[in-house]
Amino acid sequence: MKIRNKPGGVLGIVAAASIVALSLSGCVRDGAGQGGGGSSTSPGITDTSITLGVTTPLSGPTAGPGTCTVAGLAAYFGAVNAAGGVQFGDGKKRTVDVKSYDDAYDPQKSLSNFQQMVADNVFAVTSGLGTPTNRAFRDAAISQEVPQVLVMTGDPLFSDREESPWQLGFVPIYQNEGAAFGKLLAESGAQHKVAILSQNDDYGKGYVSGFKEAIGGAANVSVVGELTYEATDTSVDAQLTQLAASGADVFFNAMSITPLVISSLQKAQQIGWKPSWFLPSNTSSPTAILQPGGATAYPGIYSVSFSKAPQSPAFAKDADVVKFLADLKQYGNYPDMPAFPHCMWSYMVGATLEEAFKKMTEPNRDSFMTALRDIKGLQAPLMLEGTAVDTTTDGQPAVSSVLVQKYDGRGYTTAEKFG
Amino acid sequence: MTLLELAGVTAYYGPVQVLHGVGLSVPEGGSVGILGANGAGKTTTLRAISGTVRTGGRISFDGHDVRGLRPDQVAVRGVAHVPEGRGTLGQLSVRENLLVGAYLRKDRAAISGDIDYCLDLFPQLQDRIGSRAASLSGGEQQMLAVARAFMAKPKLLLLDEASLGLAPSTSKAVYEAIRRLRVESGIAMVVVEQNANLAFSLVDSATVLETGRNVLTGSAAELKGMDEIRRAYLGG
Amino acid sequence: MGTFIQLVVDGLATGSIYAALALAIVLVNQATGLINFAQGGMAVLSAYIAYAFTRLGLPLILAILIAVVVSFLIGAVIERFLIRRFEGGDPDTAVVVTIGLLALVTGICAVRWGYNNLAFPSLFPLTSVEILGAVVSVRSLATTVTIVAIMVALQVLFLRTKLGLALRAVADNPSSAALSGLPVGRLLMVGWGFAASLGAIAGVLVAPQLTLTPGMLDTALVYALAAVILGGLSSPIGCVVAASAIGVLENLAAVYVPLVGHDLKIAVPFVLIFVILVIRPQGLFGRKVVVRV
Amino acid sequence: MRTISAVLANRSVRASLIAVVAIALIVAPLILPAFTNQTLVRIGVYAVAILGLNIVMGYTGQVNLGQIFFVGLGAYVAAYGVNHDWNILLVFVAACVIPGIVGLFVALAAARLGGLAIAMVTIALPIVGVPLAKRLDEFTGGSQGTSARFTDAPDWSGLYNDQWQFYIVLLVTAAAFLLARNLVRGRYGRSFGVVRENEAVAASMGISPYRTKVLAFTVASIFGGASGFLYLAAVQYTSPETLSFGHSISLVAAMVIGGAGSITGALIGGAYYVFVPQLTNAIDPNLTAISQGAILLAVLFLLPQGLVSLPRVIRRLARRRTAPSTPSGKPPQNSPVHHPTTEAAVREGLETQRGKIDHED
Repeated sequence: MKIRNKPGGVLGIVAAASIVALSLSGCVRDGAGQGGGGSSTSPGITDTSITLGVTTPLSGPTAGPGTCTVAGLAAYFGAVNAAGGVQFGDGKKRTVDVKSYDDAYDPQKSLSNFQQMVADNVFAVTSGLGTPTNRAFRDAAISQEVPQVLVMTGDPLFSDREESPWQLGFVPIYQNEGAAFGKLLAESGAQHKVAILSQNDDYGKGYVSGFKEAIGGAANVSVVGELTYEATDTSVDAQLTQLAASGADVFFNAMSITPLVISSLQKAQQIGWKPSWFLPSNTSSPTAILQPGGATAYPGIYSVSFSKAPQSPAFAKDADVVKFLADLKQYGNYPDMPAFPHCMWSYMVGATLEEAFKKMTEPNRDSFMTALRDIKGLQAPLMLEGTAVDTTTDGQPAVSSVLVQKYDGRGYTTAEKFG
Repeated sequence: MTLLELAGVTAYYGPVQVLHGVGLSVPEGGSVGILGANGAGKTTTLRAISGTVRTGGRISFDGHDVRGLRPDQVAVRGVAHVPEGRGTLGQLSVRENLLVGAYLRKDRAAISGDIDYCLDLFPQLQDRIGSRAASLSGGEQQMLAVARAFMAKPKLLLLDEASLGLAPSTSKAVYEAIRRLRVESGIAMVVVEQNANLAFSLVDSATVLETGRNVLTGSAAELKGMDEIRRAYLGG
Repeated sequence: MGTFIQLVVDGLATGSIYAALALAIVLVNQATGLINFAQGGMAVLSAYIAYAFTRLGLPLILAILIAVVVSFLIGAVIERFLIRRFEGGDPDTAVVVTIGLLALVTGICAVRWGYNNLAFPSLFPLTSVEILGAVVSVRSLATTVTIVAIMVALQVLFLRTKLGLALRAVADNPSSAALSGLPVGRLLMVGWGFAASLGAIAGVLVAPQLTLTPGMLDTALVYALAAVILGGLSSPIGCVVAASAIGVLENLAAVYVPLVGHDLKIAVPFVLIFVILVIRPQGLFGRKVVVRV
Repeated sequence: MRTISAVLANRSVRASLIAVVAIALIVAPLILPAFTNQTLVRIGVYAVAILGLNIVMGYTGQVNLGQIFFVGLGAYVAAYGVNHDWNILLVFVAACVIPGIVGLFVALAAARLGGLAIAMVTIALPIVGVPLAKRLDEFTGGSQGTSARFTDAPDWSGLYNDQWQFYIVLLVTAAAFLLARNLVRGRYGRSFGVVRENEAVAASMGISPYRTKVLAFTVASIFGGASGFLYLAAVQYTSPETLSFGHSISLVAAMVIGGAGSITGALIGGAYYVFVPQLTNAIDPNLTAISQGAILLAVLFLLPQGLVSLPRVIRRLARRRTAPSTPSGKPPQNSPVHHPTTEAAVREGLETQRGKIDHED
């Protein structure tokens, strides 16, 4: 290829300049777009509508759960809007618009999307999936005083009010899930040898640290093997072979990749290792994972959850589930049975936001944050009995209570004790 | 009977016109040389015949208009082009190169006999029959290129600068073999050659090109006798 | 010892996934001289096509056969109407075109079938057998056997048939091959068609294990490329051996070399490539090649 | 068109044009909306990375699929420096030099290999870099990444953050482009070109292909590091995702689309890298993969030599329309554009025979 011809020089500069010119959309700086607080009206809210933004992976390897984070939210507010909108605390009725942006799990793009949202006059950013992508614009959100709330990351930083005044996580921090199972195990009284496999990122680390903390004082539980895998791996057979050799009777598998969970369930029984399993809330779907994995071969599959599983026959006729699936199809542009819990979670995010909207007395972000941090005991649709949204505790995300459940061959039942 | 006839042939590289109306006539079994300085359009004339350059004018071969055909379609009609730079298939072995040469032939049984003939013609290739073409010396590659063209059993062979980059003794040997090939097979040839001495050893007649036009055409004997030809091409 | 053998067997099974894709890459490279980054994406599309036909109620084997045929056509069409424009041009541009193709094909799969993991039925049962004290699933075993069979078939195609010779000649030097009467354009289409068909087989072989998603083969592509380079671009046998070696060695290194561990085991094939290429630039089995990439 | 070019060729016109562009660049951020500034800042970040890539790939012809590794490394080094309160100049120098040294070592080994092998070694950088960044969490913050704020506008400047960042990026980007321009137009630039075309010829001219490749690769790594510094200046956060392999591929695509072997092409490539995701988000955020693929293919199909060749193509079309027809009438019709052999032959006729050289090696 020959591009070293001279003409590039001058015309090239013209071309480069024209790029700049293209960007000059004629707008003159008016100082808006920076800062959103104050007692006046914030950007993104009018007397009839409010605009929410979601930056989340809609392409690439994490697009599966990513699309769910938009679909559930869009489904919830689609239904709400169809019924006329939300009655806000200031007495006005508004419809809720959801704008989504693809960040492909790239932090640089999520920051770019955030900046675009500010330019697009988005009232608040919500529901987006991913720790690095949410972290990438956390500082910018704080300095511009734009709410970044109910995001899908178990990173505790987002629920620390001192550090993150404009943030709030939604899902239980990973530690909570790990700890819930650890506690159950420690209280069982019997001797247990535990093998641990975890995803090599904050997801896996969170689960493991919560679990280890919970079994810290227990003399009856010992960890006999601990390995990691990469989220991009095509196989974890080698890890399972290695862990099987440890002779553990409990397998704590902090894994977020659906096909890998299925193949681990298959692989372990093939090599004759049949421990009790722990699986995280987002990879424990009875139909999508446990049945194809042949989970009934194991003495017990434990998981934690706070949401009803639409796939589970136990909830097939549940009113919440029926409405959720209908909304998802009609307003969320998501006709399939969701394979990722993020669809349910973002639906609950919608309910939590609606609650905050009802409580906010002024149409600005300060009032919204105050209202959002004042929700207690909200039983959002799809939530399991015994769990609730509680945004009043510093250091905890909107949902912090989880229930340990045991697989019964069809769905899950709440497990009071191990075994 | 005329095998190949070019009349008013033009050719272009992109927007640049290289040939401005070249004519050429090759009788069946005849051998015609194209002489000329660098950039005169010799190679382009061969490319015009084999269809590897955009052309205008008239090119007829064996009674058919072949201008505008793709190179493989021209080859099907019986033209084999030994291009400048030899065009051997470097990753393929010598034998495979020869088999590719015979790609169009249906007479499978005769192919191995012709390979033997080629190896007889160019004994150096005998030992290298399994080697990759890229590993051959320049002279061996040139021999392989000619042999591959012969394997197609063409009616016309286009030979472009077969002596380029070769030691004098090697190029002499190559031309020696080509002459034998011509005598024994009766294939017609168009020969482009910088070294006019070598060219005249192989051709019956020749044309001289200058900036894409014929400036002189005649029999080998006539041309050899002309002063300007001597001075320009024969080093005397 | 039991663990060791099991790790080797596991590695071979994983290696067979890489090998399946690597063979398609070798085929396209042998036939067109290009490295096709979209090979994995096209294989996924083929698997989705087979999936769609099984959903229509067709028997699995028939659905796969249809997918193989359709893929051939898709490959040929892509060559004719997209890649053809970049043949013989700057090789970097051609590679970037395949990158764009990968994005496009992945996007098409995502739009049509979504990002959910779809369960793809397996041709082979999910039972397992014991070999030398190691447990190996029949599925992995059958996959490996199929891949070896394809490998042999490819080797025969390239080295023993006139078509294979013509494909290689065109990849080597298209303009020169045309002078011998080879219909270059048609052969390039056939080459891409074959590679796409082979990709279809690779796709349906690994889809039951990886479950069908648009990005199913993204990671495998990197390993497959590594295997192709390591084995030598011109050798189907070489790349299958290399893929298996990569699968086994990364397992062993992860378990027995504490410094490596499971997180850095992906470095193993690359270190291997580096060492081997410094010693033997043409790869394990390849003949010395200069590639148009 | 031609007359405009002629005017532009005039030295004083040229100088004043450059002055106008320079002034425009300095004044622009003061009046542009924040988001536009932020976009231009990101363009600068990636233009520098692509510029480096262009030197090793476009100019020297060595496939490099690992450029993002050096961007990530530069960003990590910068973050480490900022969080340890190093002087900002020291941070910048370290962010360039450390990737440069790593690049040098990689190149010393990799430049011995040819063609695809070198590509494979460079693929390994981001592939291994991601888990390595996670493991070295003492320095990198592990998978949660690390934040480093050092580009908030100081109070005395009276500027908004985006304006301040714009000037930082403008300064470094302009310096990088001037350096690169001088490099490729000078002695080394010629060596790059010769090595790209034919290593044997280079050797016969007394140019060591090995040393030239190592130089080009090292320079590319330094530019990558500088780009990483700018990345941190613009994003103020970095994590293992920054250096993922997919982004490296996107950089290569952006380079080719901008125009390989062209300084201006690198800038256009940077703009492409930043604008296209924004554009596809605006089209439909659920169809980004499909639309990005389609845009890439469409651009290359129309302009195989990249966007930088657009003015040239327009001029050629204009000339073709106005030029008097050739003596023998229109150029004849047997010019199958899609016919590879013909195209190859044409190219061989006019240009150095790169393809042939490859085959003969």
